[in-house]
Amino acid sequence: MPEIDAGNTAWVIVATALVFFMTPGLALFYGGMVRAKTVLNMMMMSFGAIGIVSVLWMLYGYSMVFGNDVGGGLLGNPTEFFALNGLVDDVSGGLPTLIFVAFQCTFAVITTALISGALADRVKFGAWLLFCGVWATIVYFPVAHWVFAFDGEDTVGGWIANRLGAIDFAGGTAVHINAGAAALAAVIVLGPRIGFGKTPFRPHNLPMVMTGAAILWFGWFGFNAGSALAADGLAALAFVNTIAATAVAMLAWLLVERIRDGHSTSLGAASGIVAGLVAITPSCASVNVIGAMIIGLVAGVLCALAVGLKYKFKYDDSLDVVGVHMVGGIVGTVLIGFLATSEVIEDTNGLFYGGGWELLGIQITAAVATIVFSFVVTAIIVLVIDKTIGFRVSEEDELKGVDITDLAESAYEYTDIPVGGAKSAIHVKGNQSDKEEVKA
Amino acid sequence: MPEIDAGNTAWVIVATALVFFMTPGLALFYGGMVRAKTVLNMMMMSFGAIGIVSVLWMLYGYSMVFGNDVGGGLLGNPTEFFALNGLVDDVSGGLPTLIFVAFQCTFAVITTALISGALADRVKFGAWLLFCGVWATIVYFPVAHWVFAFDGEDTVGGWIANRLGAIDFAGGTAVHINAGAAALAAVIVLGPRIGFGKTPFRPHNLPMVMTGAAILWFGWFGFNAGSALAADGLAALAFVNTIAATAVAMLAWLLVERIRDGHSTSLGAASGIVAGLVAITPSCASVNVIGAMIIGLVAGVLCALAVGLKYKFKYDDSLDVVGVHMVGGIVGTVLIGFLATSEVIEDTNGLFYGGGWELLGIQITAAVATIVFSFVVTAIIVLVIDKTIGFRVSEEDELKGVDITDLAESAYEYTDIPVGGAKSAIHVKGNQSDKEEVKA
Amino acid sequence: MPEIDAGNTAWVIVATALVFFMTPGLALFYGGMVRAKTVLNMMMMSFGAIGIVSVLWMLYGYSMVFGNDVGGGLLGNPTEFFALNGLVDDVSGGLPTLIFVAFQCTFAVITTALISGALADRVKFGAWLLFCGVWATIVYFPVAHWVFAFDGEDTVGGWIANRLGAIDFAGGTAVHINAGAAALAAVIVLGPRIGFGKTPFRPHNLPMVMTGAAILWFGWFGFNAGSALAADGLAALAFVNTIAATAVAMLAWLLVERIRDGHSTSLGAASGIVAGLVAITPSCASVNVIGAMIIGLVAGVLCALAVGLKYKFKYDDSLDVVGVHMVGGIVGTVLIGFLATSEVIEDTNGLFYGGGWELLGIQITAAVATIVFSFVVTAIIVLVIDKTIGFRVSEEDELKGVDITDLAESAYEYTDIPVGGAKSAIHVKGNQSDKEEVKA
Amino acid sequence: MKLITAVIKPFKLEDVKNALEAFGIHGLTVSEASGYGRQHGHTEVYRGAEYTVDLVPKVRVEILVDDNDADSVIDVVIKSAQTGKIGDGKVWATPVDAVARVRTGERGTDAL
Amino acid sequence: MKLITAVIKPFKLEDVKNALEAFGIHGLTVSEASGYGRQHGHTEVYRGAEYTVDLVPKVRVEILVDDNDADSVIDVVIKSAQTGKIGDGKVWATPVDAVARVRTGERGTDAL
Amino acid sequence: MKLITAVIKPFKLEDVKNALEAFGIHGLTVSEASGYGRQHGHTEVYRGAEYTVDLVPKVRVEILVDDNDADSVIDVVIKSAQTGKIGDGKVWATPVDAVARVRTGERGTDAL
Ligand SMILES: Nc1ncnc2c1ncn2[C@@H]1O[C@H](COP(=O)(O)OP(=O)(O)O)[C@@H](O)[C@H]1O
Ligand SMILES: Nc1ncnc2c1ncn2[C@@H]1O[C@H](COP(=O)(O)OP(=O)(O)O)[C@@H](O)[C@H]1O
Ligand SMILES: Nc1ncnc2c1ncn2[C@@H]1O[C@H](COP(=O)(O)OP(=O)(O)O)[C@@H](O)[C@H]1O
Repeated sequence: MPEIDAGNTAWVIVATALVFFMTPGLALFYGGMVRAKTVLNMMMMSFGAIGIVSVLWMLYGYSMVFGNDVGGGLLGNPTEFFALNGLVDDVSGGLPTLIFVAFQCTFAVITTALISGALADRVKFGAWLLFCGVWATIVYFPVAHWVFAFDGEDTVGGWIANRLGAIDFAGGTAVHINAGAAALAAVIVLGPRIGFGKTPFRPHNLPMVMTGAAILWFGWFGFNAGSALAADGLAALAFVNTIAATAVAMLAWLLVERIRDGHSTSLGAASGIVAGLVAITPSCASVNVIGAMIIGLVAGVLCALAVGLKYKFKYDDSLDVVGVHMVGGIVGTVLIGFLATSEVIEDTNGLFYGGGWELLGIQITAAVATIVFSFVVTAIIVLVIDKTIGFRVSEEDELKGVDITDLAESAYEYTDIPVGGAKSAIHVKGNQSDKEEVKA
Repeated sequence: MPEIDAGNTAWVIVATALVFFMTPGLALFYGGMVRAKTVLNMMMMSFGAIGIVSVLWMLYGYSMVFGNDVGGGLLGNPTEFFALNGLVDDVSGGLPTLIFVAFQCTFAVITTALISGALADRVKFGAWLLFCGVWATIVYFPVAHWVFAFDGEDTVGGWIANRLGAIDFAGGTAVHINAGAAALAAVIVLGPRIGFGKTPFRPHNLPMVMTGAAILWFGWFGFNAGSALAADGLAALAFVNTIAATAVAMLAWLLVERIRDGHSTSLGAASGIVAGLVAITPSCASVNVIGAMIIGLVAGVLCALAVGLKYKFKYDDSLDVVGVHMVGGIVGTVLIGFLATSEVIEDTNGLFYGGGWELLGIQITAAVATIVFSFVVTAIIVLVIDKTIGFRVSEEDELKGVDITDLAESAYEYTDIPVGGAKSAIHVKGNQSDKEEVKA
Repeated sequence: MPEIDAGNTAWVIVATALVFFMTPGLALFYGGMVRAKTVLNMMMMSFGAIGIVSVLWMLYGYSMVFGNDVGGGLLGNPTEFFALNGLVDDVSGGLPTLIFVAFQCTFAVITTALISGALADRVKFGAWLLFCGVWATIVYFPVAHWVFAFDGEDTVGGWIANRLGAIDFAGGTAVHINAGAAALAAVIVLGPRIGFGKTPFRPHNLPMVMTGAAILWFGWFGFNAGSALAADGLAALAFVNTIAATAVAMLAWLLVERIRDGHSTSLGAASGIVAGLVAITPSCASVNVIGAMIIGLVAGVLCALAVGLKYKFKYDDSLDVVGVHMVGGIVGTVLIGFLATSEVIEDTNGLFYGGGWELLGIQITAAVATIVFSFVVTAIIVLVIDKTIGFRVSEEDELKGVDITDLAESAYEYTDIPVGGAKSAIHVKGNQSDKEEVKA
Repeated sequence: MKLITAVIKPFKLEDVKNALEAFGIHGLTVSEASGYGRQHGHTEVYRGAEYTVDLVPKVRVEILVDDNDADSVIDVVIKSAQTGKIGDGKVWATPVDAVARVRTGERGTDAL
Repeated sequence: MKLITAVIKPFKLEDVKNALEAFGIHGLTVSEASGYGRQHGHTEVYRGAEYTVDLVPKVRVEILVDDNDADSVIDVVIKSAQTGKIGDGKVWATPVDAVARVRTGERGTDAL
Repeated sequence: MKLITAVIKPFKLEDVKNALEAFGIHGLTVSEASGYGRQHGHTEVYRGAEYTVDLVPKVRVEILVDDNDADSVIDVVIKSAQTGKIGDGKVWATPVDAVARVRTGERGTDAL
């Protein structure tokens, strides 16, 4: 039996815990950005994704992604490792296979949770849970197979990783472009919040947003450096680049705001952090620190400008999933074609380091394929859910706030007056908040 | 001298930090659940436990738990490792003994802190600190010896671990059942809060509760997977099960609410998470992923129903320590008797895997012994403290809120008006908030 | 090529992530302590430090600290490792050099961020960013070289570490005394907040302060135990002492308050935690657990008393950077001269363990040198910034709250009323909040 | 002069503001409140137990108006705040003896 | 009609509500406030330094009542809010010219 | 008796309190509010898009005074709250029929 390397395993266990912690971090990041009357619903979308996607992952998701390919590099065999069958004592690459299962589980969870930012304030929690299960199954699991499943000695993996040969170290395509494209499809199908474009929908708690961004950054070290699957020089490189690119992206976003609006904001800092993290995700193991800073700079500037576009195009990507994750993911994926350097990744050079156009073409192909597949299939899923059980809450419930109407809770009750202002709740029996009102 | 294994040590160091972080996580989980006028007192109970129990642990607690048995498997020798005497260069099991000391310290701390949830809103901070010291000494240290101290080559450990031979991987009995039974004793002795059963005492900050639950989950990976004391396959198994059981428990709790009350809540999600974590604690290394999901399911459903019982029995287990930790701990401990499988744990099968009734009997014995000892001794401790220095605050202080009356602070001051509403404080000199009022 | 030790590397990677997480923890700790109208500015000072200092560190900071000495042990060669030149595959001490780069980066960041606590509520964000860059370059990088750069086989390091031979395991001088002295200089030059000494400037969110303190403690395990640069017995010792000293310091601070004011406070607990952490930083690897507890006790008591001094001396060290970090850093650095013991550190004994006065003298010299250099250079930096671009905001902006005037944001918007109370913002175009008012 | 005070449902504030604006009222003061009247005694479920909670979140709007606008403003509020379900709130008028604008010190109708 | 406004200690709200209910008042509006009067100038210790802080948290209760109930309601409030220590608060009555129920548009006593 | 209500800029509260104290007013009640008047329609930029936001944070101060102090108190407020820029706020007086001190039950001027 192959030996377990305790050092590498130690790091991957921790990395898994770190990536796991990102989804609650996302819940805070997103939760702080919505209004006080919808923060719970927002956070619950992330927690719900943890619940549903983890369970499906353990049952058949891991198998769909890392099972032997069933044809064309499109999908792994869902029954091969059903319920983690046969993996208890398995070891691969010096790691207990189960920790790899857990590591990859956290990726599936957060990718699905990311989409919720586009659907703030207006969807039913139950419909969201259904969406999570369906989307993970028919969008994420296939795409993750394409990108993350490498050919083995006698197994076949996904087409992007092996046939196309695109570089995506930690998931610029499978995670960020995928979630961003799905978010775009979902908002186009579901439509904007009431008042979109007229009211600013300001964040109700910016320290919460910043805390969320910080937890994301913290956890992202597990995401990027953990993707080395070893405590080695590659992990160290990914770590350094995850600091460098993100620091620059934050500063770049702040600078854009300063120039355009006359002042920098904390929301800009938090958004810049996420933009930088997204862009360095695919590229952290193929560029040097200067390359990382350039990626951070481009991501910070482009995403800062991109998040304004939704007002022009009139789609209510409420918390900027498209502007940050899709745009940032594309930036990172495509810039590899320019900035990859054989200094850090064997035999590979981007355009700026004397490589040819081929790598760039490959990277663009991977990005485009992900966008098209994710966009189309997500649009169909959302449409079907909406036409059957209904995805959005009623107009009146949206105005009252989906926390009270859908969860029968309200996030805050700060005053001594048991119910004061919009901060506190009327927890009514049953899920219709008007029940008691109609009996009048 | 035995060699240190750096890989295993790396993981146990981190696991220790993770478990340490759970107690502040608990402070948030509990703190968010009380009203704004008592959140600081609630959090301070956790922080106080960190202070008192850590110090006692270093002085004589470790020795009482892991010192050579003084008789009957009931207690370790308190002087053997007094003030960690002789442990500086000690190595055991490939780990520096000091990191094991620290790892186990964090268990003692959080177990004690767990009890505070039952005493929300109504006890003096000073009395609580005293309770922490006494309870850790005469309840936790003995029980931890029973369960965690394994026989060595020439040392004798605790009776539950060695004589009885119960399976408790990370502390279902010593930690959760123990804390839950203690909580039950304490609330029965001290009585309910003013208004119990009449006012709902709603959480003042649900995002805080969810954040706390997330930190608990994050830290619990250290608790469970760290209990392998190595970065190996067992740790990986514990990790996977800690995801699977918890995800299912959360979903199960949400479903119970949906069916019973017509809507799921974020408080339910947070509670379901903790219930699942508790139940998988003893069992995470003896069941497969399907077993873990079943444990999560049972824990989620039973705990969701159990937390309602306090209203029937009229004991004010304010934040559901009994309903979640005692019930969840029993679920996890007892289900091992059904679900343990030789697939993951050598030569051991529960009833469902063709094992006999013996294991089940052993597990039940361990649970019952812990409950009885903890309940009786805790009741005496609480009674004595109450009759001597007094455990509860005065009725008027309870109504005003124990933050302002006991800590002379208030948690929040959000407005520009230096003191506005119940959120802000009258920090009076001395600890009687009425001093200035009586001079009228 | 030297071999990488995966176990040690695993721990240092994680330790780096933990220390990184401390700066957002600091942002919460500080942010909760200011009023609601300045919390974002407070947090942004920490985030800004992450941005600026990380970038400079990668470019030339690492080289200034760990490059070969350019003369007198005062400074490393800034060009040697410019942009981490040549470090990609480098390995030293069994670690990939890049992870050491990242580990030390997080130290530079937090040291700079610490200073912001002294400047609460009254400085321009832009000026702060400039200060970060200049201060890191001409104060931190040199001092870190003095203390952290050890002589190599054919390289020369800093004078405090090698010529003087002071013991500073994790940065009592370079980090805490340095930041504390800088804070003192800055507040003396910039002057107090409007209302200082008349209004208490109470914390607006104490649970946030406590959360920050908890994250700091959590991260500090990486800071102290990570400074062993290995997963070994030294790391374990540092870990245990980081629990013991801090627990005692928290209890000591609470006791001082109880005796002096009649009640303990949560702010006291949080402050005591930080005081203990600071004091054990330099000393965690040279004292035993009893020594650690004594250091915690002294730090807890002295810092609790020290933070009151600012009212006597009339300098507005707003969030007690001097009273906690400078005083605590001195306590830890100097007590090594008394409490170091050959039980834990080879051939070294403090006065209480039969060592001579020499060690004490060395420790005091290191502390004094740091204070003098940091104080003088920082005073000049602050003065120059203030006289050129201006460091403080206008009086009216300070009264209105620097969040709204400088960032055009406000932290909280809890009510359903889009702008209610001081919690919410007038986000005006441009950075003058009065623009629209003057057009009247 | 009169002070019109309205206690309304929070999510109707936007409509009321717009209606007043349309009517020609260009100043008002808003604050948080809660209350009950006939909309008394919801059943709330918390952790499986039922409670009666009486206070419901409201928003208070205050508008200083000329005497002869008072009635119409009350009507405007009623129309724009109405959902027809209980809990829609109250609006009332109280006499005002004097009004001043802080910025200029102007008094009376000019101060509005 | 009269508007009775009471500024009371927060932890007395429950008692006041119950007393009003018992008296037959079935509607009121509550909001947060703070204030000072004789209960002025606590000494507060913060970080070892002493300060005088004047504002104390209060709750404001507003009750629209018929003219002839006004005095009794004031009495009910006084009795139920009293602790006998300073800072118990004030209660006052102001005249109301008109009241309307938003839901129905009813005016006057019917609107209560 | 009169009730003086002032809606002022939050950062002026301290000045107003001090001025009233100096004038001899030893009791008041404060609460949060927001509002607009001429200070209407800021342009706010959020994520690069522009919005008009109307409500601005204010603080409401209420002071019960003897009839003959009413005018002077209004003047005191105006002077101490004034910045001269728009949005300084309003101050108004309403008649009060009865006042009582909760602690003692005293009525009228004695209750102040
Ligand atoms: N007598 C009263 N005095 C003061 N406020 C009242 C009174 N009655 C009702 N209110 C306020 O009006 C709101 C709505 O009143 P309610 O009776 O529930 O609805 P409706 O007027 O539609 O019958 C209450 O929440 C409360 O704030
Ligand atoms: N002149 C006043 N105008 C408005 N409110 C007042 C006035 N005096 C007192 N109050 C309010 O009444 C509360 C209690 O008054 P205080 O004088 O402290 O107590 P007591 O009435 O028992 O002597 C104050 O906190 C304040 O909110
Ligand atoms: N008609 C009104 N009724 C009630 N409050 C008003 C009215 N007009 C103005 N206010 C209050 O006064 C504040 C300042 O008014 P504004 O017109 O902006 O300034 P100014 O009085 O200096 O011209 C507003 O924010 C609002 O709270």
